[in-house]
Amino acid sequence: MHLPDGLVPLELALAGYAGSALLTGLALARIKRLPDPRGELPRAAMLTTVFFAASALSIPVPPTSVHLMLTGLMGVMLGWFAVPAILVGLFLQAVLFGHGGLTTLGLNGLILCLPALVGFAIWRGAGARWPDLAALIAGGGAVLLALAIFAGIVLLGMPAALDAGAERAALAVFLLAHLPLVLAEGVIVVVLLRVLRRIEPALVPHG
Amino acid sequence: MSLLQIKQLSVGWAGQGAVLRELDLTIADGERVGLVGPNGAGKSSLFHAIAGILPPMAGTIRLLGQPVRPGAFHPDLALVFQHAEDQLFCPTLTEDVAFGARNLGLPEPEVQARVAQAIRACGLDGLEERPVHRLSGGEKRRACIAGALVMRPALMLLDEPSSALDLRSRRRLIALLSQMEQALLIASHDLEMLLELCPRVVLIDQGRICADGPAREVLGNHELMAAHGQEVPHSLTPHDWVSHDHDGAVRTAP
Amino acid sequence: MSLLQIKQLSVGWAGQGAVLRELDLTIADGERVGLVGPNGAGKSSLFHAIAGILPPMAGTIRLLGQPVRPGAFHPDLALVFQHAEDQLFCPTLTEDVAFGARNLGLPEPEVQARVAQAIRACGLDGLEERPVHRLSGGEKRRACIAGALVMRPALMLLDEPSSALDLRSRRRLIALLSQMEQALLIASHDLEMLLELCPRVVLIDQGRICADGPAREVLGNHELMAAHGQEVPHSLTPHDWVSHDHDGAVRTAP
Amino acid sequence: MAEALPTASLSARARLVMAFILAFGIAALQNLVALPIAVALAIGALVCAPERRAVLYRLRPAALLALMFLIVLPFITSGETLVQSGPLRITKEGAHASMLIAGRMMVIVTLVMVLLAPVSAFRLVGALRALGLPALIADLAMLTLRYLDEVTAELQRARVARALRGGATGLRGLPDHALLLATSLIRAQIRAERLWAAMRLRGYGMRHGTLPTPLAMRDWTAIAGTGAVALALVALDRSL
Repeated sequence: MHLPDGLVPLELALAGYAGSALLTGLALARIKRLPDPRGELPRAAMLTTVFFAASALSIPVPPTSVHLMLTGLMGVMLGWFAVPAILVGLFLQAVLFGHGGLTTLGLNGLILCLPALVGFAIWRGAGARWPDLAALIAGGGAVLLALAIFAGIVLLGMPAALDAGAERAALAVFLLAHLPLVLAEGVIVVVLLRVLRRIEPALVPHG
Repeated sequence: MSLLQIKQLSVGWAGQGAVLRELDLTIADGERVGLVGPNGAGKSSLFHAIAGILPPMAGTIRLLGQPVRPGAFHPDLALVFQHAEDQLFCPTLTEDVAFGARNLGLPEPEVQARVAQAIRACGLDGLEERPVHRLSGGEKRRACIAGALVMRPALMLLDEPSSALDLRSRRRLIALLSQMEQALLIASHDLEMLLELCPRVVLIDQGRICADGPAREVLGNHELMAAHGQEVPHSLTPHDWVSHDHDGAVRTAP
Repeated sequence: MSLLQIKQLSVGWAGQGAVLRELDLTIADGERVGLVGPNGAGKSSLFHAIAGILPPMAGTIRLLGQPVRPGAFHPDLALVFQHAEDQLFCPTLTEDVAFGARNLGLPEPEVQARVAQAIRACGLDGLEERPVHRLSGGEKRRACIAGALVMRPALMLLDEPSSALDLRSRRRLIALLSQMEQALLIASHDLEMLLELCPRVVLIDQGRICADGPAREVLGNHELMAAHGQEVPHSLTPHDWVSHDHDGAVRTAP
Repeated sequence: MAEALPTASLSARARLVMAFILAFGIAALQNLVALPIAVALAIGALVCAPERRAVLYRLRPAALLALMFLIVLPFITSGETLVQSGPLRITKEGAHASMLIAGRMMVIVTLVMVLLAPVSAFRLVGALRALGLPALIADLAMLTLRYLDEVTAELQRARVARALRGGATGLRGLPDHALLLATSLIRAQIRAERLWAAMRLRGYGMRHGTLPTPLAMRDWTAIAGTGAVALALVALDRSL
């Protein structure tokens, strides 16, 4: 679920870049405040590699198969590092595989980074008290939020003359098509965070 | 009826030509066979083909008389990977060992019994609740074997089981394997281990079987071994005392 | 002045008690020392302490007369880890080898000259632009050594350098190490290799030095080695021909 | 053949800047006047590119998407009827919008791929660093790229191991995928610790940012030329 090049008007693409730049600046500032930002880098990079590799492999969810997005989980495990990690992933996907686009890098960054940061906030706030619920929201909920932002941007960018009925139908189809992903991601993040909290709690702070 | 019967097997990875060429191999029930050869000789490809991971380009593979169907689940056959980490993915040792047994659809008491037995057989008692990534190298290796044993396979394929183990762990592994009743096909560069475990050794190079016979004869054949980039194991080299040059040549002291 | 001087060193990981206890060790310039002992004896901890990764609980470590400061960059000292993969973190061989030299702040022509020299010394010519993950196991190991050599360290610590190498790669590695002028401290279970490379061997167990002396004397001492879970290397065992029991005991044939 | 092309010797930095200029220039087109010229430009670039096979392969996802817009949009946009057949009605506005979107998409992706295909991902990240990308992000990208193939292979081997032990398929297999992912993350954490030790021992962070080598004359020329083309296209587009 990436916005391709050429779909949205230039102004919107530029606004996306501004938004992503702002988020990146904020994230870098927060990372610099960590006790040992440089020492955190290898960990963030290695986890990012796993997220990136895992989302490239498809997972069967009958009757279809999905590619995990893992944005909420990235927020939970990487914190503010999720923002640069996601942008790096998006850039590489755009130039290596033609998924997404260069002009829409900023918008795609917002679509994934905002849910990641929401996932981070939810886990930090509620992970210790209601871990499963927080994991479910950080998993499936983050996908829903990303879908919503994606749909919002597409509606903003589409030609004004779009038929209202068709628009609603397209939205419904879009949501339905992604329900398996929401389900898979919710289940996987809940199970995964349960396991990590049990055997390697250092990997999931705030849990 | 032989346990494993491979006939005229040719195998290759997509677009890279054949890795194994018209290979014949038969293994009897309970037999222990060592598989040696230089890196890239085709040992891993052979394992992948037998396990049904890599579909053959030609030829047949039969296990207990039934053809091995690529991609299907064959509980009669277990593959122990070279990197233990690649195959231990459950949170704790017990859960990991139980994984295969649960997938056989056995009743839970039977699963528990088999798990306890496999853990004991592999000398992992007391580590039941240990997260798998906290096990030592040797324990991980034995945990993989326990996870295979629990399915009661008729044939186990082991890929470099002794690599990266210290002497004590290696000893324990050899003792464990020597007690097993399953047929074993062991690919290894650890020729001393093969000499201890396997009465029969198969040498492959460039996708073909170059020798198949009693371990001492194959591994002790200087000419044959050298021709395929192998060294005869120390314990088969008659010598009283040796010293080594710095260039690595072995010289027998007077 | 000795190259490395360790006095009364005690080291431990947080909350797990001491792993090394009041250990003394001195290594002279250009000396090659083998370090043996069972897993968990403290070999890795000693390496980590010498390299300044693990701050000592007590005692001093001096390199070239200067104390080793934990966390600081000590270009005189290089550590080659057991996992080659995890220390080759740059895209290509050349870039990886150059990494340490660039961080020394050397002018670029000097960096280039050192890189070329290190790559040649390690027999990696022709692989300069190869992505590191495309190197073979033996090449990776030598690439790690090249990346260390480029900083011109006075002391190199090598952790299990021959593990997971096939015979040919192991031979090449031994030939390479035997030509180096640096002082080497080599932790390994590959006793035959230590016998070839190191005139002196240190045996540690349970965080203490149990023996320190000429390699043949330490490694050839059956009683001592057995007491610490080690086996005397085959080439130091006088025998004509041996056969093996299935329980793994070595029995000399009549 | 590749040597004969004027673009063959361009630096990765120049290629990146050119890719961004062209991408944004084309994205700014709003009419169907300048677009055909851009399409011709893209086709020409693709035909001349030595890596056209690889580029064509990477164009597939974008082509699929563009096709979808071409087929769907004309029918669901209200406006002046162009063609009508039963309940299906193609509008002028819809046809215009679909061609514009699909055209821009394909032109941008083609040009970007042609420009960047000869450069490895590592060099692209290096170029971004030279263009001012913060060191932390550049290092993160380098390390991620370095271990990506390996981690993917590990994950795939783990999946095979799961299948060989009869792992459930379909929905019931989902929790297993969580376990595989958890194991992978733990391995990543352990690897990161070793990696950090190795990086520090070889002086990571000791180097004070070396200045990137200045761009060559041909790089500047190419960038300026690209800028001029993009400006001309936009000007033509707006002139109507």
